[in-house]
Amino acid sequence: MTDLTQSLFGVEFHSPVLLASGTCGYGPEYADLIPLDRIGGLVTKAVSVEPRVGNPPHRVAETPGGMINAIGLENVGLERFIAEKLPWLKENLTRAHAFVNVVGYTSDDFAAVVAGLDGEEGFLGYEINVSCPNVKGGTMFGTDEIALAELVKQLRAETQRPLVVKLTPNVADVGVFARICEENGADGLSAINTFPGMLIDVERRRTVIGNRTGGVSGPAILPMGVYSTWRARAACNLPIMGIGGIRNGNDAMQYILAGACLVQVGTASFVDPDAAICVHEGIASYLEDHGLPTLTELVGALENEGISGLPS
Amino acid sequence: MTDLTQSLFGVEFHSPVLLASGTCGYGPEYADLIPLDRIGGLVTKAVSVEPRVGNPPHRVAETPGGMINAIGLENVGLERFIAEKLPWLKENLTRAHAFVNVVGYTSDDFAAVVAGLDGEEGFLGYEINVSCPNVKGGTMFGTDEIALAELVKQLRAETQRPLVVKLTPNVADVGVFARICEENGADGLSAINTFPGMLIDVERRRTVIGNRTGGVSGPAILPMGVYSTWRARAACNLPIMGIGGIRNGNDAMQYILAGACLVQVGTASFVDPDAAICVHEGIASYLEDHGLPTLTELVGALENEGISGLPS
Amino acid sequence: MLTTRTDLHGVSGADSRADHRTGHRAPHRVTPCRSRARVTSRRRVADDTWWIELDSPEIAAASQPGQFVMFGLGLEEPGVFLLPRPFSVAWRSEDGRVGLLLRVFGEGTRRLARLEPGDEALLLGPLGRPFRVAPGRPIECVAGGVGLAPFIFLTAEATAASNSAAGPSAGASVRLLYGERSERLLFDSDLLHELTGVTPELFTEDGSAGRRGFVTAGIEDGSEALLLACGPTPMLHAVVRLAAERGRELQVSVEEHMACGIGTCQGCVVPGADGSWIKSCVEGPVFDATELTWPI
Amino acid sequence: MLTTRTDLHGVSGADSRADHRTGHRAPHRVTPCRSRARVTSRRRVADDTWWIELDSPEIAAASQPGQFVMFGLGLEEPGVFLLPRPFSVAWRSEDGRVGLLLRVFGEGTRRLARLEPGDEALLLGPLGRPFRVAPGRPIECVAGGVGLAPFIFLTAEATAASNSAAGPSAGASVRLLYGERSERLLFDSDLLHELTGVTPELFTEDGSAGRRGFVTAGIEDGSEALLLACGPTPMLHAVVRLAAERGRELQVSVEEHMACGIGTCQGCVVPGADGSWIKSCVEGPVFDATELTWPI
Ligand SMILES: Cc1cc2nc3c(=O)[nH]c(=O)nc-3n(C[C@H](O)[C@H](O)[C@H](O)COP(=O)(O)OP(=O)(O)OC[C@H]3O[C@@H](n4cnc5c(N)ncnc54)[C@H](O)[C@@H]3O)c2cc1C
Ligand SMILES: Cc1cc2nc3c(=O)[nH]c(=O)nc-3n(C[C@H](O)[C@H](O)[C@H](O)COP(=O)(O)OP(=O)(O)OC[C@H]3O[C@@H](n4cnc5c(N)ncnc54)[C@H](O)[C@@H]3O)c2cc1C
Ligand SMILES: Cc1cc2nc3c(=O)[nH]c(=O)nc-3n(C[C@H](O)[C@H](O)[C@H](O)COP(=O)(O)O)c2cc1C
Ligand SMILES: Cc1cc2nc3c(=O)[nH]c(=O)nc-3n(C[C@H](O)[C@H](O)[C@H](O)COP(=O)(O)O)c2cc1C
Ligand code: FES
Ligand code: FES
Repeated sequence: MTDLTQSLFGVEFHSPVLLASGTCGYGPEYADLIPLDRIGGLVTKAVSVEPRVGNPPHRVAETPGGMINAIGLENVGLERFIAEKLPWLKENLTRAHAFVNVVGYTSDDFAAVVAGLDGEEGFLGYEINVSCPNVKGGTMFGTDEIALAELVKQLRAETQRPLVVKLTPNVADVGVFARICEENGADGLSAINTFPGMLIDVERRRTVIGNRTGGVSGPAILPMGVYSTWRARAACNLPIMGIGGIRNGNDAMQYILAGACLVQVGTASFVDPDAAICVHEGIASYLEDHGLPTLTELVGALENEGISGLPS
Repeated sequence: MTDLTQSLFGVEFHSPVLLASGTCGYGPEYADLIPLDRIGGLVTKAVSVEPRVGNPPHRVAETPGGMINAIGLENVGLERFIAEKLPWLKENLTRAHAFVNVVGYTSDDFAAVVAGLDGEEGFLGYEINVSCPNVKGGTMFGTDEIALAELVKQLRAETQRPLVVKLTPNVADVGVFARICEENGADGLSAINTFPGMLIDVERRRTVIGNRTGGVSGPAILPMGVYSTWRARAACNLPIMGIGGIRNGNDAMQYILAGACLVQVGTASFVDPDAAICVHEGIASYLEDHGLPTLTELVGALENEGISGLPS
Repeated sequence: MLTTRTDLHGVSGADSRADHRTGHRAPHRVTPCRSRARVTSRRRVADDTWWIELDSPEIAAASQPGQFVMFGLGLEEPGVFLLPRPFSVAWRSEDGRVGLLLRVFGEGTRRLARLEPGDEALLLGPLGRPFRVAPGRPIECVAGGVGLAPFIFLTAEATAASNSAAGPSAGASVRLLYGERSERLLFDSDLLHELTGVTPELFTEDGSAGRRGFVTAGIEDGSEALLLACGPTPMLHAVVRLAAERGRELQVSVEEHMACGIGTCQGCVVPGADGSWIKSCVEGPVFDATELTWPI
Repeated sequence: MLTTRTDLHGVSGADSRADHRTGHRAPHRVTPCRSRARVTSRRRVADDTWWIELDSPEIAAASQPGQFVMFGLGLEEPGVFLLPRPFSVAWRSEDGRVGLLLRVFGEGTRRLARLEPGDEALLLGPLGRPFRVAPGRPIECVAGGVGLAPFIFLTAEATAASNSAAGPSAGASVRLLYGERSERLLFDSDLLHELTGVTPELFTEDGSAGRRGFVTAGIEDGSEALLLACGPTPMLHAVVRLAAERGRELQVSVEEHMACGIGTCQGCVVPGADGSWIKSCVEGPVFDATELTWPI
């Protein structure tokens, strides 16, 4: 039997597969559909200090090989998250771990969420979302080296819990931002969030998405996510959660070989709620088929790593 | 009858559709397959001062909803381009216009190509490729504001011909780079080049692409291209060639409504060599179906442009 | 593996949606079923319009009129990525088939319309809040286009109920008004009668069949029947206006883009009467007209 | 609309490819045809392996053994994006059908294998440089796996030619060695004989049919026949080594990922003997072994 267990962020992850932020709510809906404790965990929808109403419809639409969304980080806000959502996570997750996805307009906003949550139970750590393309200033921290460094430093001071920063691919070099996170005390990285995109209804001559622009996710961005993971891995030593377009074990193994130790499944769950379970099983089969007892040795294990790749 | 003619770059484009750089060679192969003079023109494969051998195979592979390539800007170099390729363009294109896609490692490299070509016949202008993710330093100029400004200024001094800069989407804000091009004398923009990506063969544990990383193109990037076009349009007044994932009239109209006056068809031509013709015809049908006599009034004509898009 | 809890959504109208402690709406909780369903038949019932039956006993058993399914191809189809699309449950059979009425609009419906008998699809459902009709209450259904779908189910169930009750008022309690742009889009009327036992009052905008004009013209003056409406947004607006003018109680089934269908993505919001955004997949798709904001 | 210029690529081996003025290779120019082709039949000929015939008179007429087509679905298929894939022309009929031998490897071939009779596909071809065989020259074909495809075409044409020539040496001039991993992958031998008139010498790695071992074991010692090889890379390497050792003339058909198939994308390069990259779609897929660099 293969064992997918890894020790990460001070705990055991018995599966490398998590549900991605914004695609699994705060947990209960998927618990009706899949046994959450069979996967590694989930990342909640973004939580901000104040409740947010979000963007007008349409908020989602399909794009070639993927989808676009502009939810606008609608969420119940810190207070109600603690009162109404955290208790469910605490009571219902046993082996699965929860990360809380955190957003804010200012670094103090982020810090307030972390400070407000830190004494609570029901979750493992934070995924700091500096990479949402669907709100004004949503990627500000994710594309500004100095602002990101300050933010990570400030949050590090607020908590001992795992602090994972979710990167945006929307920069010249993800590696630079990965390194900044490491240098300022982050414990891990998530790569990647969505790409800014626009879809136009040519009959109505309007953008399909109410917010006009949105974030593109799904299989379409798989190669960009694998690339970003590989860049981040080359630039720093933090554990990485690979995200973007993962539908099956093969997709997940690409991220793992590129350097991710965990993976997150987002859009694919909309196509099939069983997606995360299939990804988990696909990874397990890969190990079995190749006679590999553990996952750890595969993380970043590209055979042509280091080969120059230039013609003779 | 609808008329798709537009006056741009000092000439008439009787069709807004061009073949994208790197996907149509230097012209002759497609001339065997489609009547090139029915479309607006083509952009040649990149030309550098010296010949380049390019990257090792595999150089292309399919990705979800698109493809990845790392040709490595293989090309015959300036001298042989003038001797062997330009004459064909001069003799065979009547109504269609050619842009020469120009690359270089240094700004002097770029300038040498422009200077070397400027006295020749057979092409209309230049598309300056500061956005190739498949060679070391390929996007250097496209992601560095100061370097880009200097480059555009230097090239402007070399030529009176249309000078179009091809942007990379791989930056925090395409608009910033669009404005830099305008301020430094460019005549137009092309948006966008490919996204850096990676594909891994999990059986062999190697990257599929010999160069390891490549550029992702095709339908998968359509919403990102439309978005970049819209951003560039908002940031400056230059005419824009919209590129990325265009397969049909609907896709092209999205770019046009977002602000492009011309569009380029790349990957789709691989799937069907008739793609550019179909795109042309699709745009014509759109105008006819909507009783619109000319294309110009549709450029950037989004109805919800300027609407805040925020919930009540 | 998964149990469906039909008891949670009664047809009594009694399910309380406002959580008065927090002042916030509690979503309508159903436990949907993920069902790999084989297409058992497909027939063309009008221009670009198909009647598709799939074998899905769990969903057939648990569904109520007004609920919907997410209908897609799953992740296995080579070279295809398709988000599932929402479709009203339009019918069910005792032997576990679910009927869907599908009209081709764009890429997604074009692909789904190609499914042939024997092909497998992925269904998730039943989802959302159904129509809420107190037993015995007369109803008037206003269907525009494929908005007919939930009313096929509803009228079929009503006919079955009144047949088994066999009371004297049976048959009088359900009116079905059905409008289309033109005759060539009208659902095959023989099949419709076969499925529902009801003969609809037909309207076409161009007068090519039934009465000429909008379906709303058929809404009875002075009736006290509960109005139920499903169809394109302009039609819904017209019905809402008319119901408000005449003081009629109205439930509408709304359409918004959806990704998950189960309340997690927050993609499907519609404007609530209090100015908030409401998730139509879990709190709808059927709303009391007064729960939402409508343009005046 | 498009004319095919079969005269440009003779079987005479005389087409000069090196442009001596510049010292650079001039690509083999063929004018391919874009053909919306209907699948006329599909049959399973081995595990995961299909014989597909398509109606494409232009391509059938212009093709020569060793040439290939780009085989895809075009841009119309809803929800599907698929680059076309290269396939050897494996057969042609007088009435304009083209036969392809397709084995499922990944997503693309999985999708293409689903095409059913009546479905439309898009073919671009014929493409590339064919095998070059001087008239009357004896040949020995070495086929590994679906590398059999071009040799079905070649042997069928040779049989037809020798039948019409009806000379005494007819039939003796073509040997076909065909290897597979195992019997269940072997092309249906009745169909193969029906198509080609030739009975291949079979090899399987596991000995489940024919001789046990690699197909290269069948290459005749001391023969002067022209060697032609098509198959997986390790097999090609073995044949190249053997031909070099024995001083045999060898043409190989190579496989590299392709996007355009017509020489524009520069995606399909293989290493030339002079260290340069050569586009296999226009200068190949058939090369003299000496034109390329091989691992030692
Ligand atoms: C609760 C509910 C029940 C429905 N029941 C039926 C039914 O019984 N029969 C029927 O034919 N149609 C029904 N629809 C509408 C059907 O879902 C749409 O026609 C379909 O989603 C359009 O997809 P497309 O790809 O063909 O169209 P496109 O316009 O190409 O779709 C583009 C994007 O918009 C979304 N979209 C477009 N129109 C709609 C719409 N009206 N509703 C939701 N999303 C949309 C798609 O999901 C996709 O993401 C229902 C919709 C809802 C919300
Ligand atoms: C000139 C030529 C002739 C061929 N003739 C035949 C034939 O007659 N019968 C047959 O079954 N196969 C033939 N092949 C191989 C066939 O093209 C591949 O099996 C097919 O492209 C694999 O696609 P896939 O999506 O199933 O595989 P995947 O491995 O999923 O493909 C991933 C990517 O790699 C490319 N790729 C993978 N393997 C190959 C390959 N061997 N050659 C080219 N591209 C590849 C695909 O195009 C795609 O971009 C031929 C290849 C060439 C170059
Ligand atoms: C509907 C939707 C909502 C999302 N909301 C969030 C969010 O609140 N916070 C966040 O960090 N990422 C959010 N994301 C991004 C995903 O977590 C993930 O990074 C992205 O979708 C790429 O993964 P995928 O291709 O598997 O979906 C959202 C994505 C979708 C599709
Ligand atoms: C095989 C290949 C080669 C390319 N070569 C070049 C190039 O030399 N110069 C350039 O500016 N862009 C090059 N591109 C990018 C395209 O011109 C275009 O910007 C991109 O592919 C997006 O358009 P598409 O989705 O329609 O293909 C290349 C793209 C492909 C697929
Ligand atoms: S469709 Fe996802 S919340 Fe309603
Ligand atoms: S496949 Fe494009 S050049 Fe050969």
